[in-house]
Amino acid sequence: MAEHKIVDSRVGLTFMYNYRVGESLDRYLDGLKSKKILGVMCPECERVLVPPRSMCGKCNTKTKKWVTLKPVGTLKNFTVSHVEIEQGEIKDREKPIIIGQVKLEGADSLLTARIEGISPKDVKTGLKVKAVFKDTTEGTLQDLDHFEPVK
Amino acid sequence: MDRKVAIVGYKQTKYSEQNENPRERMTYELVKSLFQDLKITRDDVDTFIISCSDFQDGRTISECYMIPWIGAYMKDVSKVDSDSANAVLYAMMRILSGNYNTALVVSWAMGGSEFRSPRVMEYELDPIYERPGRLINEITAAALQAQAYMAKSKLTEEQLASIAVKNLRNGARNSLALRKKANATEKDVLASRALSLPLRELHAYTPADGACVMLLASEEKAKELTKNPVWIKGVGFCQDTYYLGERDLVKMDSLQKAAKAAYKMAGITDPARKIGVAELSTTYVSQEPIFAEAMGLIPKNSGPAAASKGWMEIEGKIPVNPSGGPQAANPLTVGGLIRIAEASSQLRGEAGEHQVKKAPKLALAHGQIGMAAQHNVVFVLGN
Amino acid sequence: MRNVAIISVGYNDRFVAKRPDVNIPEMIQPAVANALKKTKMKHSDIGVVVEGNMPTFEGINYPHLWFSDHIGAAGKPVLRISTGGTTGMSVFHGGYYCVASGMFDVAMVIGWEKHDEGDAQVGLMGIVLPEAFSLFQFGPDMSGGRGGGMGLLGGGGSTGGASFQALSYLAKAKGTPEHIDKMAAQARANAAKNPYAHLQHPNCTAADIAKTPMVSYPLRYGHTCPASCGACVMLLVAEEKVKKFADTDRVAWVKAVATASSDGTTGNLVDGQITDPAEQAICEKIAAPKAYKLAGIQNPKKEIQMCEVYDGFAHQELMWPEKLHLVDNSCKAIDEGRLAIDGEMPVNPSGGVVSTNAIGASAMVRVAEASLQVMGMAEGGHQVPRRVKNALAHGWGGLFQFVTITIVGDEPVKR
Amino acid sequence: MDKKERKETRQTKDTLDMSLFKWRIEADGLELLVQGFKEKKVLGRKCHKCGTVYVPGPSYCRKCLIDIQDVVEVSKKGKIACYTVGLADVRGNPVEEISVSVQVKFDGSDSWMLGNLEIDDWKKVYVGMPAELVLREETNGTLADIVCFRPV
Repeated sequence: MAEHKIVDSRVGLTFMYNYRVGESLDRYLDGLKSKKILGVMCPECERVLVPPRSMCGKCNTKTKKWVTLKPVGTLKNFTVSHVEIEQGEIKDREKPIIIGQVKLEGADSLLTARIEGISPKDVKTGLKVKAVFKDTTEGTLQDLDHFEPVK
Repeated sequence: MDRKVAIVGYKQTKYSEQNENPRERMTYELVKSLFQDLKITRDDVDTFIISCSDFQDGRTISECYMIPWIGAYMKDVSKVDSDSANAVLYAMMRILSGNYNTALVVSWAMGGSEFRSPRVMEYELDPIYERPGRLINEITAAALQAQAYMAKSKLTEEQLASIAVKNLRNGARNSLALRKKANATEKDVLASRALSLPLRELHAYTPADGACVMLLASEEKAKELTKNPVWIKGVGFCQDTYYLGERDLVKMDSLQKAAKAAYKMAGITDPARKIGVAELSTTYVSQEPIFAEAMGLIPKNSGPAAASKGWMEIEGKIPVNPSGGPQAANPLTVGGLIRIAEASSQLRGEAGEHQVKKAPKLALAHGQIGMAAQHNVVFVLGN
Repeated sequence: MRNVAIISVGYNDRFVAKRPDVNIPEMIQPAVANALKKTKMKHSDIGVVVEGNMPTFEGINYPHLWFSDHIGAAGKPVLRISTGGTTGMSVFHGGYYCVASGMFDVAMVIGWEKHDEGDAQVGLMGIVLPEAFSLFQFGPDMSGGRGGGMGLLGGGGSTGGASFQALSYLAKAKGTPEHIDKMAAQARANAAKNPYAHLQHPNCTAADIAKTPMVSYPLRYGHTCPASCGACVMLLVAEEKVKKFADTDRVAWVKAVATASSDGTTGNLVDGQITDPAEQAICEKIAAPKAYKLAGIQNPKKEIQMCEVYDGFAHQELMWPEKLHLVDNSCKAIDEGRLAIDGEMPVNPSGGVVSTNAIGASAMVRVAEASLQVMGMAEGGHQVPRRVKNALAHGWGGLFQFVTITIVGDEPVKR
Repeated sequence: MDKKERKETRQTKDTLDMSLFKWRIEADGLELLVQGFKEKKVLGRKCHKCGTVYVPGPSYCRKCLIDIQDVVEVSKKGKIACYTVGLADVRGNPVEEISVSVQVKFDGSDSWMLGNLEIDDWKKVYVGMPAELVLREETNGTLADIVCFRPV
């Protein structure tokens, strides 16, 4: 086979993106700022969705009624995550974290959240958990810091 | 639909961490070698359907410079921006329409050498909630799915490891595979690096450089081109809601619907008995029993039995991923096409070392994208 | 082969530069609702959804995954197609084949772009980055003067490439840059009659365009397209289902679809460029003849009453009708007013891409506008006055190397 | 049409860092070209089947889809196939030094090559104008050997 000239090239250029969160998530973030978790109800199937969005795909209907959910729920599923992804590299975390799917009281969807206050060895589905907000909230997703077991 | 569509030929590269050639020549050599096998030229191809990804190639409109290299200069071309099983689907629909008699599906990705797949897959997340939330990624989504399945079916970690062992062993028999571990044990799997439990490194797919090409043809044309065409008997595809918290990760509505549609088209009512071999895009091995159940290949919650009784081994009653599957090599977007090629070679009895014993009459191939397989394509093939 | 009809077109809203009020799926959703509203169809009747955009422009890979709930795709088959500038029409062709193949009775096609979330200029550079930067390995003169190296790089950009094409075209057509001014003025004035168009300039004149700064001779700012936000949705149904679902007697029948690709015809820096960007044999010699054959059209100039061409740059609005065999010499034709809405071959009554460019939607909008003309439903004064029996839609993309064509008409092709 | 009042919603940011990609490209044509410059030649490849001459000349023919090896020298003279003139910067401000970019089709080649044209008045340029590639006095086999194109 003939030899071919192969060149490597790399470019130090970055594409920048600024995304609009849109009306539903904006309102959700307003809620987090005042330490409230808001959901929205589909008028047809009456599912309460959290995080909220403007359409229910099941019914292809605009969601309408906003509800403030109690910041307590049940852990339905979880994973103990030992790694995080940083610019595509899989890096070990200093300490594993528990990523859980929490069913809030009155909600029909599961909210993904970090679970703290319990060791990875002891965590089980069915655990009752409550939301813990940052002391100072700024209207970002990080305002809802984590969930922890209800004592 | 009064036409039938056949797979008349296909070629895969050897999968590697870095192919000896750049993507252009890698794919060019493959296309040429398929043409040579089938004794055709690029003029015999009515339409070219590409499957590649701008995010995997790191280029906007990443097929621009590839068009001449794949033989499509001055030809009819389109590109599917999804797993390559979708490209086969589109090529098939183009032939079914009667507008075309032959279609070449071409897919490539430099998953081993040019990009980092976990980063690329982060761009599949919505940029306003999951991405800034930094909790969900391809690994944690698959882990949540795995955990949900294990809780429901009582599949043990050892049984999960045994599925990984099976795939690594199968991979060792596949001459094109990248990761080969003929002597891997459950212990090795359980001792491998913890990603997001229950998932570990040896449960995961192996990013690779590679390409695959496949020629489809109408019934008449297929009979001209080959003695042993593989017929596309049925196909189905479906997409779930995006939101993980609203999906039943174990039941997998979208895969169930896709399989149902494929079986209906193929006229199959009892897939568990009829399907002789399955090649599934299981990016993590935990998906193997989940997918097999969703598609009705094994009974509900029978993952533990399947694992301990070896149902899905090459010699088992429903061999799954005799090629080793994505654990053996996964050049991302090429995945679905490889599964279809592998399933076809099983039907033709050309799979060599990893050929299943009982020559199957019907095979199933599957492609997927999205977190915890949100979007699924199912092919039923027969000879 | 099954005949396929377009029974409805939906836009989300007027195309605009910025939509800070909505996220991407929220922007697209009204287009889906608007398309459905004009039919007797329920959402559950849709068999398959085909979607596309330019993914690196918004930095979302496989965005259809995210939109599932907003575009009514959850629980449905979804196919995603993306081919650069031709994306919108490639998506439409995908929807067409979903129905023509017999696999589905109803297809919904979606093309969109939300340009305010990314940087299209940088995104476009992404086409040639690896090739352009590989030149550095061969030691070009980087002094920035008249050295050859930078000249090699300079030709790769989009406007640079378009300028080459424009001059090559003008030389062949014996036209002048003033012809491009005229064409751009007509487009912007037409856009003012289209309630959905982005850049609207009522009664725009060639002199207005000539006042805009020169970017790269012969192209001026006034010759180039804006970056728009918006979505286009169309509903395609099989012949047997037209009566059941269409809310109008006048549907647009898909008479032909065709496509062809060449090598990059500009910026092919590494492998040699052998194709003239203004030659476009892929259109003139391959795709257009194929489309006319499929549609049973012998004399396109007579049998086709209007066209919508993809004119990212205004000179292309002159060039493409020639390559499509619809006009002999567009420079002459524009001088004589023959390309106007009430002319003998109206070109882009909608205002075209040069007035509105949400890239992933743009080539689909061409089919949508051609269909609306056939259906007699073009709003706001851009309906062609004489009856449109057949209309042609066109798209181009890549490094001036892809072309897509769709012909729609008021009667199905007899097969 | 009236501009609608639109409520601003919050923003999130992300980037696509291109430096994470490690591309490899086969550049046989460029290699041949710069090697030719050492001897002050313009070298390309010719397809032995269809006769197409590529400059830069890759090792395959896109028309015939075959490997090609035949190296040919093409004339440095050719015709301007098209050109563009940089008169303004990206913001529309006039530039100090006007540059003329040309694509030249070398005599005996099928390829167009990009470069800058050295000319006193850009208005004199026309499509079809004969032009010639000017190399440095002392060439060393890099793209920097190219000085410019000049009208013949």
